[in-house]
Amino acid sequence: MSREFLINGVLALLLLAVPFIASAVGQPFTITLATRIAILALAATGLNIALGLGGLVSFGHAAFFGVGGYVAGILSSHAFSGDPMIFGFEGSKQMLLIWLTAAIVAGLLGLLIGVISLRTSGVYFIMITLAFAQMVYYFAISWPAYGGEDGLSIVVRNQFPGVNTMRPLTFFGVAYGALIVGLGLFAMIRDSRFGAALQAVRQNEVRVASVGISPLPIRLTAFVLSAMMTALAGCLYADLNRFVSPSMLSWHMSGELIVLIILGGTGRLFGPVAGAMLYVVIESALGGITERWQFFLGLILLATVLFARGGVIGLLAGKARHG
Amino acid sequence: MMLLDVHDIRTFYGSAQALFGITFQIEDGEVVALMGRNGMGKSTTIKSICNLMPPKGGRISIAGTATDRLPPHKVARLGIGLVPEGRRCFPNLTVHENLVAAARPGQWTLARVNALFPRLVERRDQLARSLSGGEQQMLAVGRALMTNPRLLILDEATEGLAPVIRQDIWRAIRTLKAEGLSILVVDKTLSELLPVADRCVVLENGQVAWTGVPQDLTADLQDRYLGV
Amino acid sequence: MAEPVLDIKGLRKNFGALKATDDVSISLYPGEIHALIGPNGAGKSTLIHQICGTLRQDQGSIRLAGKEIGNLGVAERARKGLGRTFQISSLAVEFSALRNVMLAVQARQGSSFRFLRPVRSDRNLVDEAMDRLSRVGLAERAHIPAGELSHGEKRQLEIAIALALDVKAFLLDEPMAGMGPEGSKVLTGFLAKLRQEAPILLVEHDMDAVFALADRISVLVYGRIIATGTVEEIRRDPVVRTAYLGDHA
Amino acid sequence: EPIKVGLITTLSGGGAGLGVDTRDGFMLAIKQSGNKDITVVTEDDAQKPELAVQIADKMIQSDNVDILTGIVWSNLLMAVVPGAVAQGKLYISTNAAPAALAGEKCDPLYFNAAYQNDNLHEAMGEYANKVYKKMFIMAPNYPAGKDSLTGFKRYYKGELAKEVYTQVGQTDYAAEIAQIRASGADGVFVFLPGGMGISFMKQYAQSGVKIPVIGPGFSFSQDVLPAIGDAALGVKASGQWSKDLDNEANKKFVAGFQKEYNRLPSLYALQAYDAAQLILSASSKASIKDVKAFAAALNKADIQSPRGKFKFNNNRHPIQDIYVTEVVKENGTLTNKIVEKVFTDHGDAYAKDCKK
Amino acid sequence: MTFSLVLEQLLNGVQLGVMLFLMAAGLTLIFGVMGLINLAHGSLYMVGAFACAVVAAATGSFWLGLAASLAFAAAAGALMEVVVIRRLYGRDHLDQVLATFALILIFSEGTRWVFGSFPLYLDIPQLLQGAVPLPGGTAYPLYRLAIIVTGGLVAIGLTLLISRTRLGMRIRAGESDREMIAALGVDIRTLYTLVFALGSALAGLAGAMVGALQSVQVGMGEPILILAFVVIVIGGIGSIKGALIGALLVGVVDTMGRFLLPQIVGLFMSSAQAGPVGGAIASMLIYLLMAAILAIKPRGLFPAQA
Ligand SMILES: Nc1ncnc2c1ncn2[C@@H]1O[C@H](COP(=O)(O)OP(=O)(O)OP(=O)(O)O)[C@@H](O)[C@H]1O
Ligand SMILES: Nc1ncnc2c1ncn2[C@@H]1O[C@H](COP(=O)(O)OP(=O)(O)OP(=O)(O)O)[C@@H](O)[C@H]1O
Ligand SMILES: [Mg+2]
Ligand SMILES: [Mg+2]
Repeated sequence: MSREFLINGVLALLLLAVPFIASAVGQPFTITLATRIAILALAATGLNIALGLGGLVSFGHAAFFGVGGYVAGILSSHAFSGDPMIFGFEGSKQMLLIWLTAAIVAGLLGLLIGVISLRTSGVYFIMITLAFAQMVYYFAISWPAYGGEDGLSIVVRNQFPGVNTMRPLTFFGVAYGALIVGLGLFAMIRDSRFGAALQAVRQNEVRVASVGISPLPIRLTAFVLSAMMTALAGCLYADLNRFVSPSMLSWHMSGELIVLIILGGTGRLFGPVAGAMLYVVIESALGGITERWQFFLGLILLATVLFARGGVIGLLAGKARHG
Repeated sequence: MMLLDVHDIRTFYGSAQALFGITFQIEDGEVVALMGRNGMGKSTTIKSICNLMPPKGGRISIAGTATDRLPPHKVARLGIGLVPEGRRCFPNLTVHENLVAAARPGQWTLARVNALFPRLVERRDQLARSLSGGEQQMLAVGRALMTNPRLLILDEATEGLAPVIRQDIWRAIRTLKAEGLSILVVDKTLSELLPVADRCVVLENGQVAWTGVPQDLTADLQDRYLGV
Repeated sequence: MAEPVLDIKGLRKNFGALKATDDVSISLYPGEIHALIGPNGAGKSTLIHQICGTLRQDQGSIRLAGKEIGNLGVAERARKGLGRTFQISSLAVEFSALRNVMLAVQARQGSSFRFLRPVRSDRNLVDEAMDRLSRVGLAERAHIPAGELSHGEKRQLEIAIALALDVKAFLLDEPMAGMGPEGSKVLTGFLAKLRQEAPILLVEHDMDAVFALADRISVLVYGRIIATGTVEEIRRDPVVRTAYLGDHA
Repeated sequence: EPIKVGLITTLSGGGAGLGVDTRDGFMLAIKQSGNKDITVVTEDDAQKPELAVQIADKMIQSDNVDILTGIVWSNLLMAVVPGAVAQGKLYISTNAAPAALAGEKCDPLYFNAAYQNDNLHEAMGEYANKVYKKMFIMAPNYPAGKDSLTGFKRYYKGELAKEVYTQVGQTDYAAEIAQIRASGADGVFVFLPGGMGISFMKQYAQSGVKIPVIGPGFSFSQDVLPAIGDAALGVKASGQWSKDLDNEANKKFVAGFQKEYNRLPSLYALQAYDAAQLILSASSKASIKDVKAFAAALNKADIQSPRGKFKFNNNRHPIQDIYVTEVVKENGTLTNKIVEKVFTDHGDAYAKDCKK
Repeated sequence: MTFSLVLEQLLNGVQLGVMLFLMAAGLTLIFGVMGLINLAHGSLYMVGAFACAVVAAATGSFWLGLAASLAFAAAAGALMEVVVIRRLYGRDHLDQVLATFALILIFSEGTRWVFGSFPLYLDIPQLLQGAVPLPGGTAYPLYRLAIIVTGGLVAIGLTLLISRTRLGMRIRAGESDREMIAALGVDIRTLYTLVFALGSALAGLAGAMVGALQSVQVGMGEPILILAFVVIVIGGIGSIKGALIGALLVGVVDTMGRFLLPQIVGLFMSSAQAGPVGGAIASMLIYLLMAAILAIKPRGLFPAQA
């Protein structure tokens, strides 16, 4: 436990320190990388609530990630162009308002998908969540109002009260802050009574029901919370790229989020962080060296599954303990 | 001839040691009772013999063949038939398929197993998943017999059986013994176990605490090692 | 006689052509141990499953403390006071023994939708769970993951979990199975006292335990109750002897 | 004076063939020029918009590139260009040319060396007027597909038998072919880029339906022809260039490409080749330090394009001739051959909206 | 819209279904029977298509290519099983997802490394070219009929293998408890390698046969993979009959959706909009179908234990 705690601390500090060092030595792009890591880690932390704690392998979380992105893109594009949306609402460029909207929209979508999907389990669940995400994906591709497959540009990054988000370091700060809050929420949920019930449901549903806890509401709540957090990351991601497109909704994205978690260590607090760091660093380092980078990325991922059970955190901190 | 020779084996679950040097032998045609309180290492010993839980130290040989580094299926083919703790029938196969999947040629055939457990004939095409506990237990024994073993290992094989059926199983065990099959048996019903056993091996905390013939297992010893 | 705590009337369940329970009526009175015996496959576990709701009955009523519970879900029935053990251990295998029990304590204490306080430091949960573990003699093994317990220890844990609930009636499906001779002896003594807390419907093949414990015995054969009576009556019943007991009488 | 060019293109995944041709065409021009001042950094976008943005940011912020180029796909271009020009970098498109960037939202720093997306479809519409009376038209259901059919209809004045939108990435076209058979059309216009086109043509040839197929040039470009095989023979397509155009620049390009890479160049290679030529020409006239001046130099388009005439419109998209080609077999290799010219000095429909 | 067109579309739907089944068959075997989520199944499909294209181009014989596709895919599958998959049976689905996702990357880039980025040429054999006339004046491609027949044969063969033979029983037993089947003396490791190779060979066969109708290129396996998963989930995992029916359902619904939806939508809006909107709904249709089926029958149409 304490060893994992130490590793988590080191990872958190490392992620925080790198952009400052980078900007000091004149490597501004590294800040973007670190921001990307923080955002992907947040998205994966959201998924980790459902997947790591609840054993709900959602292969459709890109839907929530992308919906977050589109909420950010649509609200800010309306605010920018001045055309009102529905109900005369003008859109907004305020991140806090956007986040709130994204969380609500994704929460409702999560509720809808969850109610239907949670009737199934195992591989059926994997596939039905994928199906829903694919529906959203195809909808976004062929729906012309917001760019369809071409996507939607956000001309100026949305605003966060009191700071200038166009400065890379500041925007990193916002993303990092969101990540830390997200991790805090994850830890809190994991250790709480709700978390205990959720983790038990993953291990043995019948047992949980037999002590008087209904599994479905527990799972559904976890799924919705998970969707909301991932959507929040989606908002940030859209702002980072100043662009959203259906590729944020594609099954590759869902797969990538899962990969981040397993790579880092399923169900571990800092699993998504470690996974995102490793993945993004490998991707950008290899991509610069060789055109065959995906081949080597594949080899590295493979080696991780085969030889580092429990992901990076598992490798460093040993087996997970469930107290 | 010596059928099974277990010498000083030490077995670990991860870093936790469960067996601390277990030694005993089974002769051809002998019935040995493996005894001890809950959690003393009986099942672990059995898993070690089958190489499902390979020991880290010591050695095991079956009919003279050392089993270290043999994969479990090769060990089984040396003549071990296992009825594991908790039955472990294949839930997604029917009763019939469970038996056929295990079959290896020999004197034990489907017909003979069915004669031993007529109940299995009634449930022939039902998935093992939906069998009653006792039916699963019969299936597990039948399945082990279908492999035509030289050494039958029964880990709590009568657990959860109705008294009449339990008598059937004990009767079957006695028949098997009379036919010269070697048996290693773990069971809590001493009143049935002791009369069939040729020898007892009593475990305590992963070590052999006592061995001897059943007659020598006095009430005093039973109280000490088994809490009876 | 007092009102029955658990009152089952005309329960039926068919699996295709098989009548797993066929018009079963059984009642459980305060303070008693009612043993349910019968050949393998007679439908005992199926009956327990129906009472707990893990299987839905085709017909019949189940009343607990005077209220119909036959159409509630598993969790709701448990909340109303059914404490059960499984014939084949069913535990949260990654959790320690302690956390398995804590989950039951938490369920009894109220809503699981609490997000703030860490369970680890929640004395309300830990102390009570520890207490239940010591009652079944598993206190020393509290921090071992349930999946790593030996077979017998898992059985003990099943009971500890049932004890942690606010139980009006215990349904124990072969609690002795897998316990060694000593374990059986201890458990027998334990159940004898437990009936003060709530009556027990005991499914068991260990006749020594049944004869020592039961106030009444019902015999289930092919889904039907063929006899109900005291230990002596059942022991003497010729049909029961041939169908079930054999020499063990 | 050194110039650093960032080439972002697709080198892995299903669309890699196009990116490889883009890169090779671009590098060929640099090599032929012998200019040592221009350095090119190349990276793979794996056809993912986010990755393209990330690479663009990296090239701008860390590699300090002066000019970006190379993106094949409209959706990636839309993700990268607004950010790049906002940071004061030049972008020269080697292929993608979405309407959005040609009209109102055009930008002084954004150039297109290929065409405007609608051009080749418009040319086919014009051509169809002469040859067919009733057309069946079909494209994938995404913005480029809709633009394609819109472009076609902008010039085609005959009767439409049917307008069909297929799924993006669809591989089986039996249902569409049955509709073609039943439609009573005397011509079929399809825009199905990449693998979709290959699948369609093979299945169409098998179906026994004999109605002639026409399409925009990139559906029958050199990179896909070998895979379609003889099923493509006789297909008419439009293009602003073909390898048999008779001019010096084209001979130099085609021969150079074949010598360097041992295969025939495609449309994508040509477009990237011209993009590189534009940079080379501008670099001799202006300093990259002064982006405005450099852009003005680019706008002169003082190059010998293998396609012949080449100049920029007010929206910095090409004004050029567009031809109809036919797929033929030359020495056992399938290739396109020019049959006629449809448009002379053709611009695009959006230029009038570009005020910047 | 004539009756014969509707009929032809129905036939197209059935044929697409059988084609999907051919692709799903190997997946059902590995996924349904061995319980392994193999995302790299699409890569084996690609290997089959490439092997067929290369050998057919070199020798001029499609049939040799077909044989090569079986051999190469089986070999690739066996290799994959021995080196990677074997270590994953005991693990949960997540590790399998990650490992086989990694395999996709390796296979795709590896193939591109060897064959370059351009699609390969593969045409259907002389023997199966042309169309057979159908009643009602239309014609139907002979090759597609051949695919239907092959799919049918594979379905029958697999069903028999899995449900009737002792081999099949042992494979299924291994799915639920590998340790136990080994303890009964069955060499489950080798058996699984064989099954995996068989499943791979079927993927390769599908790749070669379907590849002749489509574009043979890197990444061709991915869209197919998702469809194949949809098919076996609708049908009920582990059920070959389910996979067949699921495939037919998906094929017919997808084809009819693409054909009819734009026309139905056209009743409500202008024809210029109806195309894209109808097309958009059509592309979501099979996923809607799947969600609807699973919402009603959470374990698919033919749950394995039935
Ligand atoms: N999978 C496991 N992982 C870790 N420890 C285990 C595991 N299985 C058993 N043990 C431990 O090994 C010791 C011996 O267990 P074993 O199952 O061999 O006992 P046993 O004598 O068969 O008991 P029982 O009569 O209860 O079946 C016990 O302390 C148990 O907790
Ligand atoms: N889901 C099911 N489908 C079909 N048959 C079933 C199903 N579940 C149980 N059965 C059958 O119903 C009968 C009763 O089973 P049950 O488990 O209740 O027996 P039991 O009395 O508990 O036996 P035991 O003492 O051996 O545990 C058995 O014959 C069993 O095979
Ligand atoms: Mg044991
Ligand atoms: Mg039972």
